[in-house]
Amino acid sequence: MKRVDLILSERELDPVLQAIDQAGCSGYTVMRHVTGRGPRGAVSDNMEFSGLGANAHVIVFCAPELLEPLRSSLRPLLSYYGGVGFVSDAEPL
Amino acid sequence: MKRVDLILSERELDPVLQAIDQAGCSGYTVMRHVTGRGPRGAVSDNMEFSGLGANAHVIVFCAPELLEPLRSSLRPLLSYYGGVGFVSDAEPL
Amino acid sequence: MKRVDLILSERELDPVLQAIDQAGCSGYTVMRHVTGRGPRGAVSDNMEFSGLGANAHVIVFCAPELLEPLRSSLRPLLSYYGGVGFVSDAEPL
Amino acid sequence: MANPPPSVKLCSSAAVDTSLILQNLLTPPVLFFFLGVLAVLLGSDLEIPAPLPKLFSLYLLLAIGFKGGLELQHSGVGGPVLLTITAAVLMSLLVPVYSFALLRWKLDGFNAAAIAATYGSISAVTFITAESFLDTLGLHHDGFMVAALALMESPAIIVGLLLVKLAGPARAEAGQGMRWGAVLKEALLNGSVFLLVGSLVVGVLTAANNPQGAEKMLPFTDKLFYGALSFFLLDMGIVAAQRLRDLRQAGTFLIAFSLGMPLFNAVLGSLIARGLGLEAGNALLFVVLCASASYIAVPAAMRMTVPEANPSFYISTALASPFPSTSWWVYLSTWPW
Amino acid sequence: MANPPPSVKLCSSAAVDTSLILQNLLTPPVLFFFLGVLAVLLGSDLEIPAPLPKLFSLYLLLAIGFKGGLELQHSGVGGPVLLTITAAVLMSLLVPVYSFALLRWKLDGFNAAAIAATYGSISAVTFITAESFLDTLGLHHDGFMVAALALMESPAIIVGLLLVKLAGPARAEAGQGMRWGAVLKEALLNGSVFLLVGSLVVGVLTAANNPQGAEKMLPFTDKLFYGALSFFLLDMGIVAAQRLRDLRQAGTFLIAFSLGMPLFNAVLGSLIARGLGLEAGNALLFVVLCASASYIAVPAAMRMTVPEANPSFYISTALASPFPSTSWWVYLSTWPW
Amino acid sequence: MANPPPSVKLCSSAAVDTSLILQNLLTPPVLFFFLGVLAVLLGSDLEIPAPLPKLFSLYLLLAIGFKGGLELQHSGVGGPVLLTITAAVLMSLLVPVYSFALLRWKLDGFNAAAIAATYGSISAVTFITAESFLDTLGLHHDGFMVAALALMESPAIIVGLLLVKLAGPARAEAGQGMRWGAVLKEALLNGSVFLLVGSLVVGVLTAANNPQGAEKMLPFTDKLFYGALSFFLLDMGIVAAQRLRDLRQAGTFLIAFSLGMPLFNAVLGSLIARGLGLEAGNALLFVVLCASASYIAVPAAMRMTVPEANPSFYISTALASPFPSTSWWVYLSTWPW
Ligand SMILES: Nc1ncnc2c1ncn2[C@@H]1O[C@H](COP(=O)(O)O)[C@@H](O)[C@H]1O
Ligand SMILES: Nc1ncnc2c1ncn2[C@@H]1O[C@H](COP(=O)(O)O)[C@@H](O)[C@H]1O
Ligand SMILES: Nc1ncnc2c1ncn2[C@@H]1O[C@H](COP(=O)(O)O)[C@@H](O)[C@H]1O
Ligand code: NA
Ligand code: NA
Ligand code: NA
Repeated sequence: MKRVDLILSERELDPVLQAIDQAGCSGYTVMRHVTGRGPRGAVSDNMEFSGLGANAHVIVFCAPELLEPLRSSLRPLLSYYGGVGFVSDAEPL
Repeated sequence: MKRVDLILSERELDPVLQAIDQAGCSGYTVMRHVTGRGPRGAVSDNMEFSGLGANAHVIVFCAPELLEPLRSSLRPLLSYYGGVGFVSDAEPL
Repeated sequence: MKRVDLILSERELDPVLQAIDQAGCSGYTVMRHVTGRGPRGAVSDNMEFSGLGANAHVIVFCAPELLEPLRSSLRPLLSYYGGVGFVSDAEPL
Repeated sequence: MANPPPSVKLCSSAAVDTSLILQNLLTPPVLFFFLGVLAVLLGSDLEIPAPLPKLFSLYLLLAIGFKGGLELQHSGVGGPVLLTITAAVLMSLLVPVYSFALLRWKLDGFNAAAIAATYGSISAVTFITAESFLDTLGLHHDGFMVAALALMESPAIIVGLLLVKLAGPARAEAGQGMRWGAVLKEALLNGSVFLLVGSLVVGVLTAANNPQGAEKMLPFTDKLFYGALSFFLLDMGIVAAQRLRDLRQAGTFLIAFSLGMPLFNAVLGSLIARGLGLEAGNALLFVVLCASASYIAVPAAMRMTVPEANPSFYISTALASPFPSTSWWVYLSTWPW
Repeated sequence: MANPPPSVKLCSSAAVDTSLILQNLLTPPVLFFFLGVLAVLLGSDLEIPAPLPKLFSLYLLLAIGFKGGLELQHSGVGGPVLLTITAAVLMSLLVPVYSFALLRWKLDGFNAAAIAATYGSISAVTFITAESFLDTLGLHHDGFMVAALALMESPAIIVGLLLVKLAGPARAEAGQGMRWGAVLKEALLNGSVFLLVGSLVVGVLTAANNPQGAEKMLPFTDKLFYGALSFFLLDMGIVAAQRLRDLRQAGTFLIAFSLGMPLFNAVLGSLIARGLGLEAGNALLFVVLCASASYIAVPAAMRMTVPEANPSFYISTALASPFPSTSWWVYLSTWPW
Repeated sequence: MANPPPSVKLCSSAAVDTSLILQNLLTPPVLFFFLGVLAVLLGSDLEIPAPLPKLFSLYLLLAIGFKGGLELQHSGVGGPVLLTITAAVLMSLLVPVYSFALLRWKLDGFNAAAIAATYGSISAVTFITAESFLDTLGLHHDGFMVAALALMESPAIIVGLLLVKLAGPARAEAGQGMRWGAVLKEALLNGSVFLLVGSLVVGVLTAANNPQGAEKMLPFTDKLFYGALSFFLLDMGIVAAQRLRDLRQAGTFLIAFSLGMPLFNAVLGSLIARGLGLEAGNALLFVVLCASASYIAVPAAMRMTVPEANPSFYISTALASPFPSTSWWVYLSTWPW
């Protein structure tokens, strides 16, 4: 199995979760109100009241063969709106 | 060292943390107010006010030999109440 | 690429993030309001109102050669104030 | 406590003026609820992030309990009080039984029991909205109705669990051991139940010993109440609309059940209220207690003790329950009591 | 609604007493704002953690909308009302156009359009602070100004997006398809805009049908307002000071813009207000609408629809906008209107 | 400001009626505190999730500071005011010194210093509860006592750190460099201290320049206060009960210390109050300042500057401090002052 970690703006969460569903993954986990810094600058939650949102951290455990469809739908989103995605190995407990 | 990621309902957090303690792990980390989707449907935090809770994400760094006791106490909980558990490799910084 | 997970008290977040910046990492992600248990006892968020804070979980994706500088600046902080750091492998999506 | 005459606007005669009723329904709490529904239907990103709704639900439970306690202390626990409370508790035991029988027709034992339990219990929010509606109408109602409210959650949870044990399918092994302790804990010590009952007791003690303290609580528990309720109902509207989809997916049987059962319970409740000789305001609240279903304490208890049941079934049917019961209630409120 | 005479303290004569103005500025909301700024400058760890500020921003939008709705229902939509609202909407269309033209001198199309849109829109918080300032001065102002406020967000967002489309650089492929639906959704259904407009409608409906319900909302929406505003401004002070660094990094051109443009818009706004024959209180609010820039609804919309722009530019310039506009406003408030 | 006669109920004579005292203690804030304790002891899942308690603690600090500032401006800084404040600050310097000496008997220097510092400082929540208790009794007290409260946190922190430096063990290398800057920052700019002092200043400025603005703050800072305090104490009850276990694990020495030291400080404080000639209400507040220990600002400062100490020690002893000091305080409040 593979573990995919995605970190991106909360504002783009909906299309990303849709892409995960469409790739055929059996599930995902979302942590919101995440902050950070990346190539496009720092993201804080101090403007959260404005609806601007902070980042979200999405974890997906999926079969290796689903990586390719995930990659092809997520990469354009991440490169247009910002955010990072990483893959590592994981085995069911 | 091994890294164990558990994602399950906040309502079952207490027995899970007890099981981790009893397996002899030196610690754990808990993130609450986590949402997601899995085989049993979507979990949101929009009913949090009701005490229903959302999911929790638990991380345990432990020695490989503790995996077996962890597995045997956690698997029944996860399969009865729902939730997922994954293991990967990690080295101390 | 490497993935570094740091878990430490929110109160020491600032120097840790500075160390990450100074090591030359391209970014980091922070989850606050995290609880847990470690060798120094349990950390809950029930005294958050006092400014005491809970834990923070920091994730850094970085090139392997940055591990050494990270390690040398973070280890003293973690051993003095408490907290854990682990490294695993990760590939960009 | 003086019993003000029911508003002429409302109960004047058989010539019920429906537009008048509609006007009475256009109160801020109801309007904000529908504003929340509209936000979801139109696709707005309006959101009241967790844990802010929890702040309001804790506040409402504390305030309703405290105010009920103050009034209970003043009214005492005379004959009609005990009788009414007993009838309410009996309904919370009875409703799940026949609901279960009906639900088993199409659902497995776990889901049937969980849904049945929510209908035995009550919706504190609907009760509160009805109370503030009565206030607008000038219809008197008593503090002991809050005691009835507080005492209906636990029995419904226990009956729900008994139904699983007695009439449900055999269960998997996992949690068998810790079951009964957990059940009673969920039934009696569930955070929402505990806060409601505890605030009631605090209210009684304060009214008895410290009238000045009671007075100083009022700006918080009383003056603010209506506005805070409106704010919370904005969130409830959002949640209810988001869960509507769940109800649709649950199929026509559950939709019919969630429309028909509250109506049936409302009619039964209004007959009992008449039998008990309750005055208009209390009778209407009794109808709400019988007809509404719990989406606060009971779902949390069921999630823990009947994990085999699908939460989206019992939550979405409970969220739908106010609508049919309200229509009956509004119809009733035009009676010459 | 009676029109109280403007406070003598303020508008007495040409002999403006600056110390008097300063004294009038030492109100709790303003002082708490600067307390927040000071906390950051001194390095205090004072923090109002998310989502608590959201609670206050939701509350303020709901309360300002509801109160505006009540007053709008009473004042009706007579000639000057429509005229003023139309002028405000026109300004929200016009301001972004000339702001964009100016900004393009130094910035790319994406950033220029995003900043331009925030200046077309308004800062609800500045508006609210101005209103409560007017109350302290005893200067009358009308509920329909809130309607103008509510109607200025959406057009500014749409113009901003049109500027990107028409005058901006060619865009990358990624999100091209879903663009226009998303734009209109952000412009009209953005959570903040929706709550403000919705509460306004709830206020109008309540005032028309349920005056008693309106009364019962007041302790929440009215009595609490000033204190809640002070609390929220404490957070705004913290945020503004934290973002000050962003503004400094943005360079002298943007700093000059964020000081000069609000001032220009304020002067233009005061001329229009005079042309429309608005009375003192309304005129001053009109100046705020023209001069301030949005840091609630519009940045959220821009983040979504113009991801190419740098949020720290449009947020920090918008946060700076109250200062120059306020100085003009304070100057104006000493006029013999 | 008139000085109302102490309630007859309370101070009538030597024939102290204990049931009367008990009745006076059955106030909503105290009852909700024990409701929270009970929730934990019975195993209820009642919870007030973070950051909601922070909302209430920020509110209480802001409100107590603001109200104190208003009163301070009215009362002025006359002789007795400065004398009382000076005595309070001296106590906050002295208490840690002899506490440290005593604690070193069984504890290492880090833990001894951290606990000593919390006892030099004060518990704002206990102070506030005492104030609202005095209001119920009709005992007058002055706004300058809040100034004393505000000025006791920083010195206690600094003495605590000095004790570590001078009398503690040699420290590890890690943070040595940044120490003194961090210490002063924690002592003077700790969020809670800053908000309390800042709100006090805002209150003074508002009372001096803007009485109308002060008036408009009152529904938020004054009317709501008692209810918000009750709500917050519900959470404090939960937290205190959860930390009780920590105290038990800390062993009999620390338990004895956390019961005996506040009592000793209370007795000392009441003697000083008598020496200063303080009237009943102020004297009782002075006792609270001396006897209570800080579980807001100081633990946060110690966590940062003395990480070698075990937080569960200084937090749990500080949480226990209100009980012995309260008993002395209640005893005192029956004196014929
Ligand atoms: N190297 C990194 N390690 C961990 N998180 C990162 C990294 N780079 C970016 N992020 C996260 O991704 C978010 C969006 O990044 P970006 O839009 O690329 O600046 C940041 O706010 C961080 O939370
Ligand atoms: N494949 C997956 N990847 C990541 N998280 C998952 C996955 N499957 C389930 N989860 C998480 O586990 C929770 C419980 O899953 P379940 O009860 O099995 O439906 C879900 O709400 C998700 O947060
Ligand atoms: N073995 C572990 N696995 C996961 N998290 C840990 C572990 N040990 C410590 N932690 C986290 O690190 C925090 C600080 O640990 P410490 O100060 O070493 O007691 C704890 O509160 C936990 O959140
Ligand atoms: Na019912
Ligand atoms: Na504008
Ligand atoms: Na003290």
